Amino acid sequence: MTEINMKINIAGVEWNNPVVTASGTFGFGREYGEYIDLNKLGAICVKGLTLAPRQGNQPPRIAETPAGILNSVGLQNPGVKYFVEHEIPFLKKYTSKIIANISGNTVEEYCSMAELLSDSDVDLIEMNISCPNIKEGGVAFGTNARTVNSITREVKKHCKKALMVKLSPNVTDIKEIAKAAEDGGADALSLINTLLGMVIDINTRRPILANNVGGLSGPAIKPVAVRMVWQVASVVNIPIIGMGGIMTGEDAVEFLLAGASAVAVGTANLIDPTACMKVLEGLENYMYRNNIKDIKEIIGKVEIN
Amino acid sequence: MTEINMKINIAGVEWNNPVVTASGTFGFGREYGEYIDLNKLGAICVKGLTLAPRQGNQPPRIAETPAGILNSVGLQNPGVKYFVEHEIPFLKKYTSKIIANISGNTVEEYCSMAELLSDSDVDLIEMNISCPNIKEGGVAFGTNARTVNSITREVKKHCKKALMVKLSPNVTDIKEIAKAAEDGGADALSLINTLLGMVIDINTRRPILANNVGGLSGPAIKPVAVRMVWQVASVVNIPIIGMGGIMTGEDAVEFLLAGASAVAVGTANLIDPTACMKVLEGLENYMYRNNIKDIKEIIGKVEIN
Amino acid sequence: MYKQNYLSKISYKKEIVPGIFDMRVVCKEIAQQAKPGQFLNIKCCEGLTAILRRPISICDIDTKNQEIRFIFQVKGNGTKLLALKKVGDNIDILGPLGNGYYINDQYTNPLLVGGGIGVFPLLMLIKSISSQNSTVYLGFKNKEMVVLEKDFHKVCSNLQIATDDGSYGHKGYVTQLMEKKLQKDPVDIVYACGPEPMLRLVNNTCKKYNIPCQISLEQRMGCGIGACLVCACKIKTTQDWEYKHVCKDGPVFWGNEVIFDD
Amino acid sequence: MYKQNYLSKISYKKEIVPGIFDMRVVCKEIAQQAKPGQFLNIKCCEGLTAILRRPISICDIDTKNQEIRFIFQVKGNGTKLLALKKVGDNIDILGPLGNGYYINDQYTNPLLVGGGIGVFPLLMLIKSISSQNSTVYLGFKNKEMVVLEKDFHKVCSNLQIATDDGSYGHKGYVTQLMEKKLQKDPVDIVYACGPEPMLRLVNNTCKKYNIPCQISLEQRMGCGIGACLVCACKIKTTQDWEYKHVCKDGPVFWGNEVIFDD
Ligand SMILES: Cc1cc2nc3c(=O)[nH]c(=O)nc-3n(C[C@H](O)[C@H](O)[C@H](O)COP(=O)(O)OP(=O)(O)OC[C@H]3O[C@@H](n4cnc5c(N)ncnc54)[C@H](O)[C@@H]3O)c2cc1C
Ligand SMILES: Cc1cc2nc3c(=O)[nH]c(=O)nc-3n(C[C@H](O)[C@H](O)[C@H](O)COP(=O)(O)OP(=O)(O)OC[C@H]3O[C@@H](n4cnc5c(N)ncnc54)[C@H](O)[C@@H]3O)c2cc1C
Ligand SMILES: Cc1cc2nc3c(=O)[nH]c(=O)nc-3n(C[C@H](O)[C@H](O)[C@H](O)COP(=O)(O)O)c2cc1C
Ligand SMILES: Cc1cc2nc3c(=O)[nH]c(=O)nc-3n(C[C@H](O)[C@H](O)[C@H](O)COP(=O)(O)O)c2cc1C
Ligand code: FES
Ligand code: FES
Repeated sequence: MTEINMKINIAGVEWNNPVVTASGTFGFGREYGEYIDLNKLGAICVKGLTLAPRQGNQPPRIAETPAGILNSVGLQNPGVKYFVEHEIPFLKKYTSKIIANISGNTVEEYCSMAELLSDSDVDLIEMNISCPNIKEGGVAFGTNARTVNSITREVKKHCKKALMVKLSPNVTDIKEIAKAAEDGGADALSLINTLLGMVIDINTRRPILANNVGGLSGPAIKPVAVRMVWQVASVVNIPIIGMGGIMTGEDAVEFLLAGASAVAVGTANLIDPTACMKVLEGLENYMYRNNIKDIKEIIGKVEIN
Repeated sequence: MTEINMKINIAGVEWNNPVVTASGTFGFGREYGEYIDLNKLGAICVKGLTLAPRQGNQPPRIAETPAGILNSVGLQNPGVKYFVEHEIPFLKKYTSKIIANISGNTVEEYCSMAELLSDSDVDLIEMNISCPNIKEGGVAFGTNARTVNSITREVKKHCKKALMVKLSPNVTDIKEIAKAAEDGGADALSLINTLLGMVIDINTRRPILANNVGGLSGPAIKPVAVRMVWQVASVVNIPIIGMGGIMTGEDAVEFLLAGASAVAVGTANLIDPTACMKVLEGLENYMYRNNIKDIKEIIGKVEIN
Repeated sequence: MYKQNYLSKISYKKEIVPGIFDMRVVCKEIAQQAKPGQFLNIKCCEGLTAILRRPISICDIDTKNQEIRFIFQVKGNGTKLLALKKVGDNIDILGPLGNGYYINDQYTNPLLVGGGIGVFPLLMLIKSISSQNSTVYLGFKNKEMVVLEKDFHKVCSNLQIATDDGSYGHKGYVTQLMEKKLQKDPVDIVYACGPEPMLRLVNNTCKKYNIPCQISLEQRMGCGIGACLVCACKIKTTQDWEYKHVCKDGPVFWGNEVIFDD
Repeated sequence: MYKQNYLSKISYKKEIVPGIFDMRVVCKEIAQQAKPGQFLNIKCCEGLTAILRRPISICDIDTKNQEIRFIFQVKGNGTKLLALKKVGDNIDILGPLGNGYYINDQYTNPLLVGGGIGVFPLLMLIKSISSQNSTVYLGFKNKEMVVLEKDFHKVCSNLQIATDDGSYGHKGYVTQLMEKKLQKDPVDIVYACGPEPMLRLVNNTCKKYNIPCQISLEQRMGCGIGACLVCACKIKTTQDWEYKHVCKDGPVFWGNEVIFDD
């Protein structure tokens, strides 16, 4: 077999391969570390952090939907300081890059978190302005091009690491939002976060989630995610991390062709703890089968009809 | 068994039951008339019409996705005049109500169609401002509250039938759009139309649809549709026809609880030509099981946590 | 009475060449109505995994045992799942659908041309043709992929096989055999089914020799009954062209009606 | 070595009462490690139809045959599909997961209380307890739904059954039997599993009699291993409370740690 090169570069950070975990589906890596070799991931993106610790929403926090799931975890996390002190040392034992995912109620909170993390060992900061599961802030920032632009600009001032902005799919024009983030100084974009959804139990006549609505993820949303990655890739010049329903190497190829430089695996982890490894192997197999020597050869290479 | 009442009233038009076909998935009823008794439907909503006949998009026009499909038919239809002359007489043979679904490139086209249909035997006019599959007009009207309001207002002036506005889910705030339509004079709302999506064939490296992107429908989108129906029901006072992934009577109940007064069956028809009948039977069974005498007892009756 | 889809029990299943399955199901209603060239729209699995039906041609009918035979190649998700079904399992089938081949006893010298998975519907067709003068040319990739030779042989003495690599029968395309025949023998109709490049060649060759031909088209489908309008194909009109639908107006069309896009 | 999910072959399957299936699968790794009170996270079907795994308690282990036994009630999509599996089929199982019951030989008078589908994990538990003084109370809806009576009887002489409608054994809730016992007999720990209303009662009763109890909670799950944080339950802290996770921190908790919301 020929050697293949899986290395990619996201905003100055070199990853061994383009497979990263999607925030919130992989904890801080500890649990999955018992199932897979964390060194084999391109990067690990951890559970969404907030400035202060958060308990998250009331359970039930998950509901099954056709080919997908709804979640309403509501950013349960021990806070960014705890993360820096207790989780980064664990993650640093691995060669995978570390991505911190941050959410705030105010621009100031985002800025403080960016500052705290700037002096830490994380490699990238992912700014989540698209979480549908918290009442304040979050998604409100991410659905308006003007606020996306200004929050990116502000946070950038406080951020010494590469800043990636995570976009919400619950918008009319994803291109406009993506351009606003790029224009605000984002070094990379990640998309998509979850689509807002609801499941009602027809026997109890209540929504299954205690929070009534939640974020839809999994295979069901893949065509929407691929479309958005493609649209965004056509208007920005910064790298994109694509996600939404990736279960196999073939799914990952679809996102890379659409214009993503890396791919995040989310819901699939919940179903198969070795999902990230399967995606990576599937990706490699596709490359061998098609005699592709460098992963960069397929990024953005969809041919439009 | 107790008698149950399935009758509903949509903008002054009484239907025998709340099950209607979703536009574009049922042709003009002729084909499915060989599989089911068209008299048993609450209403038949026909293939989207335009002022002039349209050939539609190049094939392939369909792609399978996880628990859904993408379509890019692009409104192939014989034009509204042909419909009035050749299809209404056929449909009039049945007791089901007739809904004409109209799309235009300009406000004037919508108005002309509304006028033509005002003098016909259709019972309701569904104004489609959410078709993602045509380049001009269509969805462009439906993604901005101001234009939704003004086009509804204009068309209403030319429309002697009850006017229903079909909303696009590809928007940031469906409530705002819904209110704009209501404020413009809409007599009813229908939602959701399809989500814009893309599928890439990783072997040819081309999108499967000749049109590159298409509309996502089927079970995959159900949680998004239920959420939007619920959101819209909470802000408008006009009846809602809910749709998006309805395959069974249970699915239909979910939409009714969320606030829909009627439910449209779309993609399910393509999979099972008797789908509408199964949804109706499932709905009736749910009512018997739960001792519900009148379908109106469950409309909007979701209890929020 | 209303038409319906049928839960039909699999009575036979065999992988005849790698990745190609010969399957038979019992279904009285379909067996009674089916005509050559028509197809079935098959639900390959329950549940959501492959949600659409898959169009598969009727290959043969055993009216006595009320059996329908179809042969399919495993390509993607749906056919993969269909191949996992076992004898005794039920499959949900909608059919027979579409318009089959136009058969007329006045055609005394019909020529049938099939390529790859396009050879399957020709078996029922040749069996339905009364002429003893029929000729059948079947094209395959290589020797390993040759299927149904015996079945055709039983009902047709003028059978020739071509393989792309010459590992069996004539080396080259089946359309070369066809052109040779049209040059010297009388043929009054050509019936064809196969991949689009082959159909184009068949069409052009028939045009050249001024022989009517009927070709069976493929397109991605939804409903299979003419309602969803996804399976468009370009068909000539007196003025120009229009999109007709493979499932309802076809899958078999007269060659001279069809416009192949470049 | 890394942990993994296992494709395990079904060796036994029986519908023991309507809608409740007794299933056994062969899986060396799980059989070797499993402890009473732990659970499995089971993929009920391949493909997309029921996409999440379903948490099901380990009911018993046959270490000699490397068999794991679990019993499940058909509720929705997933369990419906699981019930369709046949002996010889493989199922994808992740486990053993979670923390089981705290077993200690110093407990000489343990009381086990199970209700409905909560009785299943108690079988492995009672088998793992060395004390001969154990008591088991099992509650069911009615006589028809009584399961595992013989299995428990074999390993425990102090077994009582209660049914809500009195059609078998004690009429009423299993917690009534429990309260009666706590009033008169020495009990040094209560182990409970069952529906939330029952667990609340168990918890309150144990509090009243000042007896430690361990209860097994239920919550909708994703990963089953503590990473996705969906399966939250309220657990007391020195100051207040925090959300812990049923899959990783439980499913078994000390009763006095748990806060039941109204
Ligand atoms: C009228 C007609 C008759 C056919 N007869 C046969 C036959 O007898 N034997 C046989 O092996 N094949 C036949 N085919 C082709 C067969 O339908 C496809 O190979 C099959 O649908 C692919 O499904 P899949 O699950 O393997 O692929 P997937 O990639 O999982 O399919 C995804 C979707 O695309 C559609 N699709 C993919 N390829 C094709 C194609 N070539 N044509 C139409 N739809 C496609 C599928 O139906 C499905 O909706 C016929 C096609 C048509 C239109
Ligand atoms: C630790 C634990 C142990 C369990 N042990 C058993 C057992 O031994 N036997 C048994 O019959 N049942 C047991 N259950 C309950 C069992 O998990 C649910 O009945 C089952 O998940 C329902 O799935 P479904 O496909 O029937 O329902 P669906 O409605 O199709 O399920 C949809 C989703 O909701 C989840 N869900 C629905 N009800 C429950 C529930 N009560 N608890 C947790 N998740 C739920 C499903 O897991 C799935 O993710 C246990 C639950 C937990 C948490
Ligand atoms: C249980 C769960 C928790 C999530 N938590 C977060 C989070 O904390 N921060 C974030 O940016 N995205 C979060 N997400 C969104 C995912 O990172 C991802 O964007 C989304 O799930 C789509 O990818 P998928 O379909 O592969 O899951 C969460 C998703 C799930 C399913
Ligand atoms: C093949 C196809 C064609 C459609 N054509 C139209 C159309 O002409 N006009 C329209 O308003 N909606 C059209 N739709 C959208 C449906 O009416 C419906 O809004 C959507 O499919 C969601 O419902 P479903 O998930 O039940 O299919 C079409 C959908 C499909 C699948
Ligand atoms: S497949 Fe629906 S019209 Fe042909
Ligand atoms: S199910 Fe994922 S943390 Fe418990």
